[in-house]
Amino acid sequence: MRGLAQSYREALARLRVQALLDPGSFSEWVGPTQRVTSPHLAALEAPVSFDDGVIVGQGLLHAHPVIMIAQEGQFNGGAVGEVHGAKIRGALLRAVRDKPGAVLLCIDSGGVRLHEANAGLIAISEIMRALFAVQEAGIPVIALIGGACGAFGGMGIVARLCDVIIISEEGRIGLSGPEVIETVKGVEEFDSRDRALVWRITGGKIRRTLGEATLLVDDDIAAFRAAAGEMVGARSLFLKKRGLNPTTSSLQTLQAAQQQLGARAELDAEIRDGQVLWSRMGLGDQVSLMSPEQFNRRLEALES
Amino acid sequence: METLHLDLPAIQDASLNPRAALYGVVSSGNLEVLVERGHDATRCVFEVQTAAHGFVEVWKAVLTDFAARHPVGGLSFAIHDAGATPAVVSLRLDQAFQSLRGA
Amino acid sequence: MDALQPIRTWNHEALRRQARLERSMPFSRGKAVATRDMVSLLEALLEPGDRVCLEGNNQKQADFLAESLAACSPQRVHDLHLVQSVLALPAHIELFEKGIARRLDFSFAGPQAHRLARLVQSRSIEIGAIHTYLELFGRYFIDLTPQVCMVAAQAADAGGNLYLGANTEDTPVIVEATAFKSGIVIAQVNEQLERLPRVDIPASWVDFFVVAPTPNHIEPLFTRDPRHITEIQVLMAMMAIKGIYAEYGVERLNHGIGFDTAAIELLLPTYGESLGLKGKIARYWALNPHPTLIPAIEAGFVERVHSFGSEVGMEAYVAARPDVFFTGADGSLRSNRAFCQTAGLYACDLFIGSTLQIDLEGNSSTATLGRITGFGGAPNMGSDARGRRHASAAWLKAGQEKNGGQTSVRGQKLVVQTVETWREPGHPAFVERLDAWQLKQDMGMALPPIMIYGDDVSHIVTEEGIANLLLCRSPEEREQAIRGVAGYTPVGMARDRALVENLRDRGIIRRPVDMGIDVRDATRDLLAARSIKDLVRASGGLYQPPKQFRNW
Amino acid sequence: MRSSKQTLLDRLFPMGHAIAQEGLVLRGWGETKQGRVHVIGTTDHAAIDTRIALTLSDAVLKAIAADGSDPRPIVFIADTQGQALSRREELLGLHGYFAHLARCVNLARQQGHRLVTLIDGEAVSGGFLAFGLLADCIVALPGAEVRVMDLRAMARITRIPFERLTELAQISPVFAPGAENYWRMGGIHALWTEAEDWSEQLLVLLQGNPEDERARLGAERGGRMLAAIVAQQVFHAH
Repeated sequence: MRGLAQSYREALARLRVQALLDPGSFSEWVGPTQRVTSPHLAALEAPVSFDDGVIVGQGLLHAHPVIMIAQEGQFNGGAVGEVHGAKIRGALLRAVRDKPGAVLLCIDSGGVRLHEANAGLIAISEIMRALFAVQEAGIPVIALIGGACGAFGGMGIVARLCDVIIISEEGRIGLSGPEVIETVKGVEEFDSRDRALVWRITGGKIRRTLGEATLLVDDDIAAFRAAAGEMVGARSLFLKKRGLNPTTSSLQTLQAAQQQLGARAELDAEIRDGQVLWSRMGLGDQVSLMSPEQFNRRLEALES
Repeated sequence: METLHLDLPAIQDASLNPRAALYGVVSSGNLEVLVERGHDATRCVFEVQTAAHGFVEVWKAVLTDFAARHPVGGLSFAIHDAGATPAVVSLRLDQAFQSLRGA
Repeated sequence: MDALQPIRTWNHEALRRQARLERSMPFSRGKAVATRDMVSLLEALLEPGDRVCLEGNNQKQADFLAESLAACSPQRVHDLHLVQSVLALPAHIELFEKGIARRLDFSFAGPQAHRLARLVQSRSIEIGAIHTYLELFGRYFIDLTPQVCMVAAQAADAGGNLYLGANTEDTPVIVEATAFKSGIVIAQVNEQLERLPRVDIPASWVDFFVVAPTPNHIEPLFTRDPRHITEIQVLMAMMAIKGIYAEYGVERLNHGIGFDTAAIELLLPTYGESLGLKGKIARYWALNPHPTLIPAIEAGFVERVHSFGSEVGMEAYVAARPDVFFTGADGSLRSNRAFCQTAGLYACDLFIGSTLQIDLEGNSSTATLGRITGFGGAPNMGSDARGRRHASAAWLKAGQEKNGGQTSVRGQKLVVQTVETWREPGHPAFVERLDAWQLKQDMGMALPPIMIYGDDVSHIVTEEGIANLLLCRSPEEREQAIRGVAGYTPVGMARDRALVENLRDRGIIRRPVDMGIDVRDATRDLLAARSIKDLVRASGGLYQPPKQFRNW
Repeated sequence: MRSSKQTLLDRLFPMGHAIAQEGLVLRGWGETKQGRVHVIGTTDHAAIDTRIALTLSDAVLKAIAADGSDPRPIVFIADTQGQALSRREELLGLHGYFAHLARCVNLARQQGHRLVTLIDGEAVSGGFLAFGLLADCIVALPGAEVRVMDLRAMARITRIPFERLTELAQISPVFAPGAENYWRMGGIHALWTEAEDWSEQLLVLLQGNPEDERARLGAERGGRMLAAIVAQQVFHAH
């Protein structure tokens, strides 16, 4: 039978964790048997999950020890609640102590879980602070984004705090979901049912184009594993090649980033669709048909 | 939420060496099932929390058939259900059991 | 002969047609009508009580003409009798609300099913009958011939020749019936061209055309995103392929449009191939160009496809596979609903589709309370053609089974219903009594709206197994065979377990394990494409999915 | 500048201040008994877009650069209805501007700047996450509205009846809007009242530990019982 790649987007978080790490190397912390579920969901008569929608633990990636954090996008949209957030924060704090080769953060989340919105908002702020501490300890945080929920709301901000973002074409990063923008500002502002448009605004290819994502990969767990492995294995080399070393932010690096973001914000008002950018860059209108490999190569050629 | 506790007689397969494991996911029309070692080798215990109300009889029928289909003595199954159809419930349980055997 | 008898005129219809054309003259230039003159033209030529066909199927719609008709003054245009396939547009409903139309003979009401039911209850509409497509087309030539038809075409030239594009659909049959019985043919076109790619309707059959302000709307109705196919559907598809297609050697067939049948299409090049079935099953199809058929075409399973209509995004792919599809000399798809329905009824050995409810006799219905949906094409495909004379292996085998193993004077079509026993919690697919009966009562209909008659159904596939109704020898066996695959629905749980086991021993009910199918193999990994993007890849970039189906 | 903001600044800095409004951003300095502090904030319930975020990060970076080895406290004034909702802003990557602003705030902390946030007006969701919520110490002024989403919208999206949410909000601080709820959960360190002398209270806040103690505070105050424990369980798990 013809085999297709093992889709990252389709896989549950547990399968992603198994397939991303070296076989049999993963051990979970505060796993499902401990039944640390959300009392807040239960109070609202909403279904709970044995792991509250996130898996944390340690394992090996190409024999390098890593800490793994993986959100389950299919449970409540991967949204962050009190327990969910605390598990992520605990794993990050542990990284500061244990000093693994890297933290892998598989984000698949719409942001704050509304059933426990206040706890979720504070938790994301706590995650941000813990993430800074990990980076200050010299440990890179690698975000993997390719689930159906992408990285939105507060988790979109968290994604951009990571040192490296590996994303698939199907992955998305943003702040407000298109449905929210359409509801508040009208369908003329953002037609959320135009899925191709949604992806031209927030999808993997446009994020890679803008330099936010480090690498675009196929929707294939093996491709994510290979990319993450390369970065953990020869990380300084890889980061140096790309001129990326934001693990420790300095005044100079942030001033440079300020310049760069300022220039982007000055782009003319025509820029309301990724296609306009691609056309101006000479990538034509066939961007959606380019494979990740072709696309990375075209962009690298343009960047150099 | 509706909860259901079911304790059924079952045959044990001594060659099974169950590690606790979680299958499936709590999303609309789906469920997660946590398999653990139980206390009594001649019984199989089910704990179900379900979002769909009024289906206790259907659950009992599905779980009873499952326990008759496989040697599940000495196992316990905890289920969080978000409105899965009986077809999905049976499939998940079968998958969970077969994975124990394979592991 | 009595010399005093007045001379009888035999061209009354032609004279009436002439009068209509003369009244229309101020509003047209030759055959061309300006958009702003369309309402005036219709008001001038239509007469109260006219039989009118507004073309529209579940795909293309003569939407501009429908809106123009709805904008006519009910003082001048009223009490029309609409004879058309589908009641799909809000403008169609408006015609009845305003009194422009009074009576309706149709096939399908999809999106307007709710509003139609309300019109019936408020007595604002008289429904003649709800037909199958072929039935309605047939009546166009017998007792429901349109006096005026309004159709949709892709393009016209200055003389009024029409090019119908890939979505030919119902146009030829409507125009044929109208034009040759002194009716008036009006076409809305998307564009006027110097030279048409091909002439599908000659200008001499066309009275007026108008370039519509916007191209006629077409929904990608047959596109099923493989993303949404469940493991249960994969399991049922495995059973259908191994337990029916392979068993009977089904080479000629039609599929419904749901995810259940999309799963079968996507399993042919993987599971079907692994069973060595290539070249043995599913070679000839009556089917729209479903994107989910692409992998099976590319794998060499599918040899020929004739289509009712087209599908948005499949144009370039179809044009690049002329050996498979029916295309014109210009390379674009030629579809035709009337011919394809005929093919589905007479030239196919199997129909398989899903439904919402099945009762204990095997009658199935998609009617639910408060909605009048109608039938469309499924009842034509999903019925045994009693007039069929040519034999095929599948048809003969099914006929023998029905006849207790003896060769009969005729074979039997395979009509398969594939359903998950519970559609969702609270909605069992198997019921003691169809909602259709209640609907008949509420709406004052002559018959309950049954989609497929139970005595036409040969097999029912559920996640629990396959029931072969051909082999049942009594109504009791038939009922238990249905209960025996009805899972944990109330109907299924009320089965006689001993009788069901007996039916299983006789092969009337078969479980996956009886067919050598391991439930664990039923994963989405078996699908030849798991996303729209996989389909694009399989087509070599030729398939161009509509924007709502793309997430890249 | 809006007179209520002017009044606030006068009450905070009776010894004097020089704070200019640039669009909806406030930046400048205030004088306290312990010396001069930077003041950076937003006003008029600003919807934070890329420009506002850039102006804020620019102000933080300039404060860091200006102080060098003698870092002064930074007082953030948060008044935001949340992030700007716009297709263009999403395309430009508003989340990235927020992340950049967060990095700048964190750099200030690393460099030894004491960070205090005063919520005056509204503090909502993404706009709040970007800078106010990252301070060492967060205070809500009287009348401050803190939330992710109002209950009606929440009811619509979660499909939980509004009445049920309202009822539960009486006993649980976990989802309903309100500064008091955030205080109970440890997300806000203090609630100031009208009667107090804010300039004196500010002095207290200018000293303190920069560690993130919010989870512990939430447990102590009984509003967030699991955050600290679960993080500890993960930290110590075998």
